[in-house]
Amino acid sequence: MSLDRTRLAARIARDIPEGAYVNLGIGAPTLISDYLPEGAEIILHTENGMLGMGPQPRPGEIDPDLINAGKVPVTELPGAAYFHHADSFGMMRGGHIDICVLGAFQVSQAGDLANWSTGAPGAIPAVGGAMDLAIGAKQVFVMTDLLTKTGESKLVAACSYPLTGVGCVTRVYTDRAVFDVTPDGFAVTETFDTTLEELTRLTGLELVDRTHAEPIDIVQEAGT
Amino acid sequence: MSLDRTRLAARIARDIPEGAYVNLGIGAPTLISDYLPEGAEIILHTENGMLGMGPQPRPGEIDPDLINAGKVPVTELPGAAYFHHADSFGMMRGGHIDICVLGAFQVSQAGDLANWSTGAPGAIPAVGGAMDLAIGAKQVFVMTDLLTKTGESKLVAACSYPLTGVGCVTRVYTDRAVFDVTPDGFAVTETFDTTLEELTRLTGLELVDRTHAEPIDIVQEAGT
Amino acid sequence: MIDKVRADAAAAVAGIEDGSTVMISGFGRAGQPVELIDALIGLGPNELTIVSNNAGNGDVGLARLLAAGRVRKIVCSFPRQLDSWVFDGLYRAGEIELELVPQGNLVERIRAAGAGIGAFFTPTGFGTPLAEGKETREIDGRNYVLEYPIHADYALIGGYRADRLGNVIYRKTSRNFGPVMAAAATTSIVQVDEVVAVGALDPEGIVTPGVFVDRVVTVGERNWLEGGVFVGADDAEGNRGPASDRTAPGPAASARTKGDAA
Amino acid sequence: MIDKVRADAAAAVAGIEDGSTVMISGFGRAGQPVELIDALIGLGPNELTIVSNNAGNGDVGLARLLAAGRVRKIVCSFPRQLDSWVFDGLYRAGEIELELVPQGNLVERIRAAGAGIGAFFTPTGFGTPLAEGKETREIDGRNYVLEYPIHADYALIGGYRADRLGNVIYRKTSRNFGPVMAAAATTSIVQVDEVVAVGALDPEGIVTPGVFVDRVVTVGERNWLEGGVFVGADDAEGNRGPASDRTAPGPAASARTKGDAA
Repeated sequence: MSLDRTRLAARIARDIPEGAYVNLGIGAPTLISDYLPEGAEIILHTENGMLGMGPQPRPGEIDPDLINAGKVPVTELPGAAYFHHADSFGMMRGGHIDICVLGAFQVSQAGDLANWSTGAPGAIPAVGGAMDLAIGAKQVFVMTDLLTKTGESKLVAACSYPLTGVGCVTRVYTDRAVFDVTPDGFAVTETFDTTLEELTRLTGLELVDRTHAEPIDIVQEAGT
Repeated sequence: MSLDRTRLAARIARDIPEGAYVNLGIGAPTLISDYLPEGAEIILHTENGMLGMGPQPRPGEIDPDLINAGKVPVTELPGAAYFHHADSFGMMRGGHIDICVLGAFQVSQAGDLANWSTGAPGAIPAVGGAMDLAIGAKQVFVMTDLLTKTGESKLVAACSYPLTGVGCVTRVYTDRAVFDVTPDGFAVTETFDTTLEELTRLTGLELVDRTHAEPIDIVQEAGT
Repeated sequence: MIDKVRADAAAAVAGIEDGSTVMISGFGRAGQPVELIDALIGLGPNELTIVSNNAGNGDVGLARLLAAGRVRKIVCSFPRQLDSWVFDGLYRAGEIELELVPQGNLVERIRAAGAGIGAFFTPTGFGTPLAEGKETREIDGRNYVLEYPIHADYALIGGYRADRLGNVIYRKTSRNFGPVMAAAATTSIVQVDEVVAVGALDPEGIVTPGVFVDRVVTVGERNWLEGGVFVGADDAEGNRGPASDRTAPGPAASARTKGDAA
Repeated sequence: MIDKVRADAAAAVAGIEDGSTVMISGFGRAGQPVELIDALIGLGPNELTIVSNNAGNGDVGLARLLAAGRVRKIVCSFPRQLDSWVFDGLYRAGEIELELVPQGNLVERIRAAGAGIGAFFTPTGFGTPLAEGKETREIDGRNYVLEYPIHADYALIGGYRADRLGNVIYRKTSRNFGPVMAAAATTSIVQVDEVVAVGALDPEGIVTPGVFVDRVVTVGERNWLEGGVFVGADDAEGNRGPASDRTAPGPAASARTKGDAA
């Protein structure tokens, strides 16, 4: 059975270690915060100037001065800190955020990410902090369906949509499987009620089979 | 009668308007703070991270965490603010300090300043924040004796000592006269018991006579 | 005596002219100086270039300035939002120019202006359409794009408290672009809930020192605060009480919805 | 649970190796992490590159590290001071390499390392011997020098208070290089007077957020504070009482002069 959004969020949450500084992108990735292990201290960064972001407030307790990058009201956990935008993006660009999780239109097998524009004529472009997150975080996780609504693979040989960042994606979590970006292309590490053959057919890509490999501690692997 | 150090400090203090943000360099320029007009609010910056610096504390009230750029204990006035070094030098480099007053080995008629090194072999070089102050402040005042101890003019056609900054000096206050740096070279605006002829002889430079001109509001003139 | 406090928002924005470049703080509605923007609309200059992270929300503040047709060009990172219908309409009609800048480059370019940096190499945007035509360079094995400072004639900033010297503090994530813009504009204008006595702000906690601020104006306390204490709101616009109450006009309702007033 | 607090200064500096680049905060004695430096001397690595504004004062802290012969090179802006006799001797004897950097370029290069900037054009130093051989460029009629980031393996930082998450505040002008260096080093180590509970530091006033900090150690309160209240000292080294008392050895005098102890 493929994973729905919430189960995918829960799956990603399992790979976020205690002590990590994490930025959860606008949209589906924000669901992940609901599944972080109970009691584990994981510190959420929001690029509009905060570390230690907490859950949404109840009505009546909303503080319009306290919002996340999606402009949704949030709360402050003990140990939180505020800072201005230049400091916040320095934190991102400087490689201090351990993990960010972003949505995607396309991810190439070289790790290129396209998630801000379809390049459609007449569309109003908006990029926000996506490019900074993509190139700044130590680990860039993508959370997405494997296929578009019209059945095309979001994992591609080369992105046709305008890029967000070059060679920046570490791992792609989809409803069908988890893919690591490797020098040999996408490596499948875990499947959800599908097979390598089906994934190969759906993506049209040569895939590396790592479904039986020992799990790799990815934060250790790529920490700088 | 030529001006001694304290009278020269008092003379410079007269040209610092209320509301100015001022950095007084290490050494003689720090004397100026004793002569700022009573009751006028002039905000002193120290490049090690403070605006609103007050006078030296009494013994017993020294706070080793609160020092000026010369590493001398100082105090905090109401309305003071602390910031880190990158912010402090951004403030200087970005042109936010209205006036700084520096010492000099030499000032050229193009406004070049040499005040950090005589270039003597074997001397230990140390530059500190001098280059940032020289190029950053809106107005750079130099406070110096006109002549070296061996009788040579510190006002020169071109500096022979290593430069601190290029074309950065606005005005030179000496024990003998006040000189503005102009496109036509040094203009004498005020003399202390001397004559233009004597100053010409002492400096060996062609000087512009502005001793009878209307005083110019220099902060207005060069404010950006 | 230094006194940067102006009598009202109109006095605070005086001098902004046709063609001025104006930075406007805020991320969405948080930290957006709505009262200063309203005063700018009242003042009337046209052909403005606006530098702001977004391109307006709903029909208030920056959106209202856009709707009034005063803006020739906007430099921002994220114009398209759920509630950016005013900008969307102008853009589709070809009535506004857009310079789209990745958010981190936007704020770093503003910071560079304030800090006297002539240009800087940033990794953000390399290999993307937003770096097209820009100088690039490989440094220590990484690729960078050269970006230049963004200066402004004026900055309109939403702060929390200030003193007459222009020292400013902010509340929570409304800090965002404020401190950076204050340093990048020739004239920086800050609206706050309250002006406090000199010395009342903790010198260790002042976020924007007065050296960066030219004018301060009090616009009164926001809905979600009472005497500086957080009392909460029922939506992100700062409204209080059941939604059904908010359409009722009258002084009481008006006072409660001031954050949403046009 | 995140706990960055280490048992003592020796545990805090563990891992610093021969050849490491180590940033040391402080401006003169203010903010200089003397206890961490002493622990580094005890640990024993050689051939260090030190990045710090000055090159040591008196015979303590950085000066003691230099005197111990552990430093191959120092990158700083102002080595020569009234009390820099240790450095002066080493320099004249050709036993230490000096890279002299204007102070604002030094701190901006450290900031660039922490903020992921590849290089930047600064006006400071243009036309001077300290820009010799460096790339220059005229931008908008002004001349600039291209400067590159300074990274470090470790940063040793003198803070005031911290929590176990690594959030740090500083006291007055001892803040100086600390927050900038914390972001520029792979491993940042902060000594503080006191570790406080998570939540005890005002989120609006945290100067170095924990994301930049790897290890924290308590070294006890300085002489001029009692229970966090300023009580004053009689000299800039933090000594209290008449100068004649300070030469007398013994536990009481020792406690009073800890800031000056070797």
